[in-house]
Amino acid sequence: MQPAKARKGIHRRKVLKMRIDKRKYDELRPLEIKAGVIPNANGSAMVRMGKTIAVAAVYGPREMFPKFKQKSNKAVLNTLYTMVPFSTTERVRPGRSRRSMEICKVTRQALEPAIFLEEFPKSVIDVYINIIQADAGTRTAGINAASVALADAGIPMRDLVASVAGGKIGKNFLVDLCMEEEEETEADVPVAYMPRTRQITLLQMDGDLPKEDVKEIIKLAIKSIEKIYKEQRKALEARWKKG
Amino acid sequence: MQPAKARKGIHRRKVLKMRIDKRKYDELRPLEIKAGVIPNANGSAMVRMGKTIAVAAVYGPREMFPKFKQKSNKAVLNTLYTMVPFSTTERVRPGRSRRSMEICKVTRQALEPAIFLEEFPKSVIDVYINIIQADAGTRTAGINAASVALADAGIPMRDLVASVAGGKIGKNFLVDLCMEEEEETEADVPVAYMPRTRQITLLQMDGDLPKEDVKEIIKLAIKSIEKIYKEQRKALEARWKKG
Amino acid sequence: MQPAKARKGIHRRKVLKMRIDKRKYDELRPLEIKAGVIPNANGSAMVRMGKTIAVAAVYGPREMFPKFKQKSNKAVLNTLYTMVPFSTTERVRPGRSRRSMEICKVTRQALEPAIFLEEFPKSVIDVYINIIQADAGTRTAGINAASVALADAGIPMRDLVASVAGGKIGKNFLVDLCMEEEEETEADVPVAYMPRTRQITLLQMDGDLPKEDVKEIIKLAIKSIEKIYKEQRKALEARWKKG
Amino acid sequence: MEKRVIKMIMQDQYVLDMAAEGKRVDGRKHDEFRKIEIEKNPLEKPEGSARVRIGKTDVIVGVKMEVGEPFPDKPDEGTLMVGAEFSPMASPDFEAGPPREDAVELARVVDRGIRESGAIDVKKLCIKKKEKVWIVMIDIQIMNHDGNLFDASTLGAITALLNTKIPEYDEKKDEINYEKKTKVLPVTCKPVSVTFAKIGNQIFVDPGLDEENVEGGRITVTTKDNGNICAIQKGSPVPFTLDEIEKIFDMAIEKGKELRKLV
Amino acid sequence: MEKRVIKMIMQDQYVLDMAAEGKRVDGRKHDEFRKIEIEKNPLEKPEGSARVRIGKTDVIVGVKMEVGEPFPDKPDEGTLMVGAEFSPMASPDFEAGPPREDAVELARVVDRGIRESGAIDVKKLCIKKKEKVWIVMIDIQIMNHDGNLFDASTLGAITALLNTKIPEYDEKKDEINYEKKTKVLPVTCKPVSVTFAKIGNQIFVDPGLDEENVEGGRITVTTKDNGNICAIQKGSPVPFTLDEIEKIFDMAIEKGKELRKLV
Amino acid sequence: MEKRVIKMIMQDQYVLDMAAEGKRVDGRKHDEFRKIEIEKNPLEKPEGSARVRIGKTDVIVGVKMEVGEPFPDKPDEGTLMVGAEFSPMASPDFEAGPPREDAVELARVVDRGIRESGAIDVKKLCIKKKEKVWIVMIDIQIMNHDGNLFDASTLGAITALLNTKIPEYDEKKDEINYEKKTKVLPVTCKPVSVTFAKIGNQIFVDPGLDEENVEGGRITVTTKDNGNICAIQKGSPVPFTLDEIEKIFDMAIEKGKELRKLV
Repeated sequence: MQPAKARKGIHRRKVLKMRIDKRKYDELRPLEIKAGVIPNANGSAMVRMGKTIAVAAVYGPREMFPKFKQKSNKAVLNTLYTMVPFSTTERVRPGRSRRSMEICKVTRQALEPAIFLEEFPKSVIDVYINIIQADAGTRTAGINAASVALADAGIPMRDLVASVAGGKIGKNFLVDLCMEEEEETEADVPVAYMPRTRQITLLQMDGDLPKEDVKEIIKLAIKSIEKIYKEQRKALEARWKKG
Repeated sequence: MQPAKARKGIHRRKVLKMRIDKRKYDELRPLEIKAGVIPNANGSAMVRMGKTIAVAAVYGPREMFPKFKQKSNKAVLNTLYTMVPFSTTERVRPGRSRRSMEICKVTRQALEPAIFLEEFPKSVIDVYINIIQADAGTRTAGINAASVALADAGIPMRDLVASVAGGKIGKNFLVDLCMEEEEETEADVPVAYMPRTRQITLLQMDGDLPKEDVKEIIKLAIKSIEKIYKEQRKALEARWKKG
Repeated sequence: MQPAKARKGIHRRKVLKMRIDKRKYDELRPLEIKAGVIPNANGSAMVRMGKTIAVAAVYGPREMFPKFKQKSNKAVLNTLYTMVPFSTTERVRPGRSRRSMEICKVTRQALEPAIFLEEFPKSVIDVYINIIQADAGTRTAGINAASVALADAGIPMRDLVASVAGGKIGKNFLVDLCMEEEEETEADVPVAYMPRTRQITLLQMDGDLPKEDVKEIIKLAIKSIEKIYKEQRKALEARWKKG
Repeated sequence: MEKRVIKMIMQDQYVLDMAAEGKRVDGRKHDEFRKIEIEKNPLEKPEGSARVRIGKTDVIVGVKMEVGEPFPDKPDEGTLMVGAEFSPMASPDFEAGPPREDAVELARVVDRGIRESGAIDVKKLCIKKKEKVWIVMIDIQIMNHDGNLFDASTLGAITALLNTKIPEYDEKKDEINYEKKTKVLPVTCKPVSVTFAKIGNQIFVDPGLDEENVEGGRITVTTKDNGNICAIQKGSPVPFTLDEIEKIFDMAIEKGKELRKLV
Repeated sequence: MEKRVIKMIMQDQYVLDMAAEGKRVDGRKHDEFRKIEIEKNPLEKPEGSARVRIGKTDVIVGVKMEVGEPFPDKPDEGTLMVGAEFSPMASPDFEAGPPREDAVELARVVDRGIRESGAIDVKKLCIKKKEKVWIVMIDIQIMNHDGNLFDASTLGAITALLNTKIPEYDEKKDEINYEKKTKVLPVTCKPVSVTFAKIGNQIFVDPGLDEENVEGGRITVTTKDNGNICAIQKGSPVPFTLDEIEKIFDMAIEKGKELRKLV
Repeated sequence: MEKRVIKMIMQDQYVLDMAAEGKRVDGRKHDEFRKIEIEKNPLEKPEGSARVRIGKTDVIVGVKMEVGEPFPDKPDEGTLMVGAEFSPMASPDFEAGPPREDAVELARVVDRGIRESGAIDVKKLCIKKKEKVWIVMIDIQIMNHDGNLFDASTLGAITALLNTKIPEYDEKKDEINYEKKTKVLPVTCKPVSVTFAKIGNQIFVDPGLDEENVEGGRITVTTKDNGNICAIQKGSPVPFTLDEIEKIFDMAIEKGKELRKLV
């Protein structure tokens, strides 16, 4: 979900015979997930979705400072989403932007329901997400990486959260949009989901579509999320085998 | 009192037959005062002087944090003066300016002598002033609103503080300048005053005038302040009747 | 040591018959040191090296706040290096720059080994350095001033730290470069040194020279440092006589 | 301070207990908004303005028009900017300082509703291709926060836009004459947001502050005149099921029609 | 730290007790300044500079000249900018960081004195109408704070301005030659401020830090050569009566004359 | 937290005890680097990139090329900018927020090594004199901090530069085509830094984090292919003797040769 102003090509190329990168409409970009990539962190993961690369590291649970920010009945989940300066075609200036502030918030809210925060009162769990390369879908890649990093850190979770965006170009519904598609889509709908409990933890939408289409997109996204979820589990199993 | 650079027209139109908006020289702009406009606040008020609209809200007295800022023998008075972005012809960028920092300071000092701060050691009284629309005299309108908001919050006071600016255009001394007049005046002299104790709590001046003229302006301002003071009291009475 | 980009004239004038300001190659610029120039400070000093003027003030040892920054076994040394706005040809904008942040760090590290910090646990010693006029060698002048200011504050020290930069223009090795020389030199090597213990506490270098030349420059700098050291001691004696 | 916290915890429990019985603390129905009052152009300085009250929530929106350069990739389109200030005046929970996450989210969601719906005909805001276009600056000022800032702000924004007049611009002198506001801003439709709280199993429209304070779900859906959805923002850690989302879409479209009549 | 606070409280009481008897702690008369020393152009880099000491208060003012664009509403006038830095070097009470309220107030009051008096003939600082004018940048650096920074700074500013030379400017190359400073800055008059403390019922000129620390009244009045007042700033929470103000005006004009001779 | 501190203090003592016997905790020799792995151009978005691992220290460097104005005093030269981010991801000791002293120092030392060695032929980066030049922006992203960030970053920077391709630039349209990267960046030599720790009387190359945590000396020396020194940075409060410095120069040149082969 790029800032809407970047979606310059809306309606430009309605009749798309097949996807730019030859994928099927319900096919994910090449997906790679690896747990345990940052030795210093308590848990970490790298997720590559096409050209988009997200790395997540988890520190904690650790005592929260300053103390007045502690919550007496549960841990605070803190998320920091950052695009590294060379992640995009035009260099990103370091520092928080309005866009990254919003993504921090929705990312935190997408992950929170999966974590037994109540087991760690007065603590903080820090989740740092760095987008090393950005080619659409950075927030969903970040959530996928963060979810694996949390599990890698041994933090008790209800389920893994997996995430992907869906859209519609012409008459076709499609998932896991690449950058060119994100510029064309009539709507961009990032979804995060916990497959075991069948709950939606992230839902945003930019665009202009009838409700039926939006529902269709959400359902398609959820199907793809099941695939991502399997890869997340595989990555964790590979990590646990290695020890 | 606009930043002086805005007073471009000094000396441009010395011989003014009557005031731009047809007022008499010692006449205030249409004045409206209303107490109790922000339900969440402990006290609040709106003051309209011509096109200038100031809203003030008071929170407190409440315990001051961080603790090292507490004063052991009295409450700290905190004032925050802000012009909302659409208050002026050219949009105001959010954030503190040097001008607003100075106004925060003189506003605080104009109000402090009226309040029995010593009754609330270790506390803070927050006074927030938003200028919703700016057409000259924003600091005086802000002080008028803040004074009523403090009383509305039930904070014990020695007296209400009322405030207006005076000036001189050509041979005429005048009060409560509107924006066009502020650009023409040979001096801009905001005054705040406690009528009961006959004390001046704010006095600033920009301009170029002999001392006799400055004294004349101050005296004229004090006369108009008596009128504002009456309206402040009326607004509070109306509020107390309503309960 | 100006930011390298300022050394525009490298290689421009290799064959220099004598120094621009007629000094000998191993001669310092006119040097003036005065202790006790800021009445409010616990210790202070002014150092003038040619047109470069540095003033240093020391406050402390005093209890460190906030407490979590305290060190239980020694004092924290805090240095703040600031160029005043009118110190250079083009006005310096107030606020920290990357250059000044680095200088704060190397200055602190140049001074620290001289101070018995372990005598003042949980305390902070603040060293403020203002460059009143900048004409090359501001960090070395700052260290010279700070060292005297620390002694003037009565802080127990192993030795005074004295500092000067060396360089090479054409075939000549030279010390205490002025601004024109700093633009010409093939290397800029600021050195700080404790003569009694014969220890180097600051060493930086920008340039492009064989190691033999760099060593030669360091040795030359150390010789000049002995002279500065004497002047530092004289300044302190003069101060102590005055009481 | 502590008293306030205890009061809030007790109030939270009360809200939850009521919700468990399918009831709201102020007796409203699930799909019932609080009283809505809209003032059109209460101010003279901005090019357009609106004051919206939903219950005790009170928001002023001002629109300022400036002239600037277009984005390089859209050389013939005017631009839009939305800002939101959570003045500490409006709530004991707001702090002074730069906008926090919540204010940024509010501004961005209002922005997306207006931008994605194509409510402003930005092509008509081009003065000179590649060089000069109108910039529409929408600022949201929260006066009193009693819940559901999203709907109050979106309502305020679209009302202010509908009442905005463009000042005259002298291209040669590069001067805007703010005294003469003549042309109406080209607004093509009325995007309106509807916000829901999920408390326990209940979905309530237009949550009050007491309902927002309960750690429940929040979701905002912005719709257009033709019923299309143009923005969604799930804004809380509580998850939703797909069934709930579908039900919410239906309600958002229905309630949106009602709100649109008020503008 | 605590010792310093206790010492200050005791000192405050002493200042108050003395004032109750109409006396000052350092034996000065009501209208007596501390010793004033003014150094003209002590520095080489700035276009003009001054060092002013009033007792132990020590201030350096530097003037830098740059070329920039005029304000659109004054296309043929040079511009003025005043900054003040309260270096933590100058007082144990100053902190590192961006300028606080007090530094901003000081800069703005010095600015107003110079600006409102018309001391700089800004029309003569126009290089090319609408495009290039001289910018006069006055920076105040506090070296040691022992009270009455306002008068020291205003004295420093006007002295530095009177000793400022404008560098040569090559319009074609758009380059300033800071090596060649030829023309004198056009200064038309000498605005001078006089600051008063009100302690108990007493009005004292040139308050020292011990007098400023007492929570008394402070007021600064800036006057011109012809006796006109060009700036006033009441800068403390203690109120004044109209009578006191009138008396202060008289003293400000009288003492201003004396200070002006030193410049 | 406390446990971590106690562990660190005990570890420090162990490092010191070993050093007293002339040994390193991980059994390395005085002049032995940890295992170095270099990946060339692991990324597609930057014009050049490198990933360098020295033991568990892990750094990614990206080079972006932009077009901008030259500095007025060097109208025909491209410019260089180095930034370093200590992401809190990389170490429990890094904090979120603007770069602190350590990150600034790292960026500046890498910058000086490249700048002073003349590694980039900046004259060849001039597009139009006085108006347009290429800006080479090197960003260092720390992924995992286990000591000796300086050498990893300098190695990463020079590797990324050697693998950078300049995109096509259309001067008329003032547009960079990042899809077409054709010309190789003109790199003339390979500056390489070698960092030393001084622990007790021992000088160790390539300090690990456990060695850096001991309050010992640190010095970085950057050399060129021809053995010349182009940058030195003593970066710790522990002093060095002249003898030690001379020995360090010799080792820096020798080890630099080895590192240069890896690039």
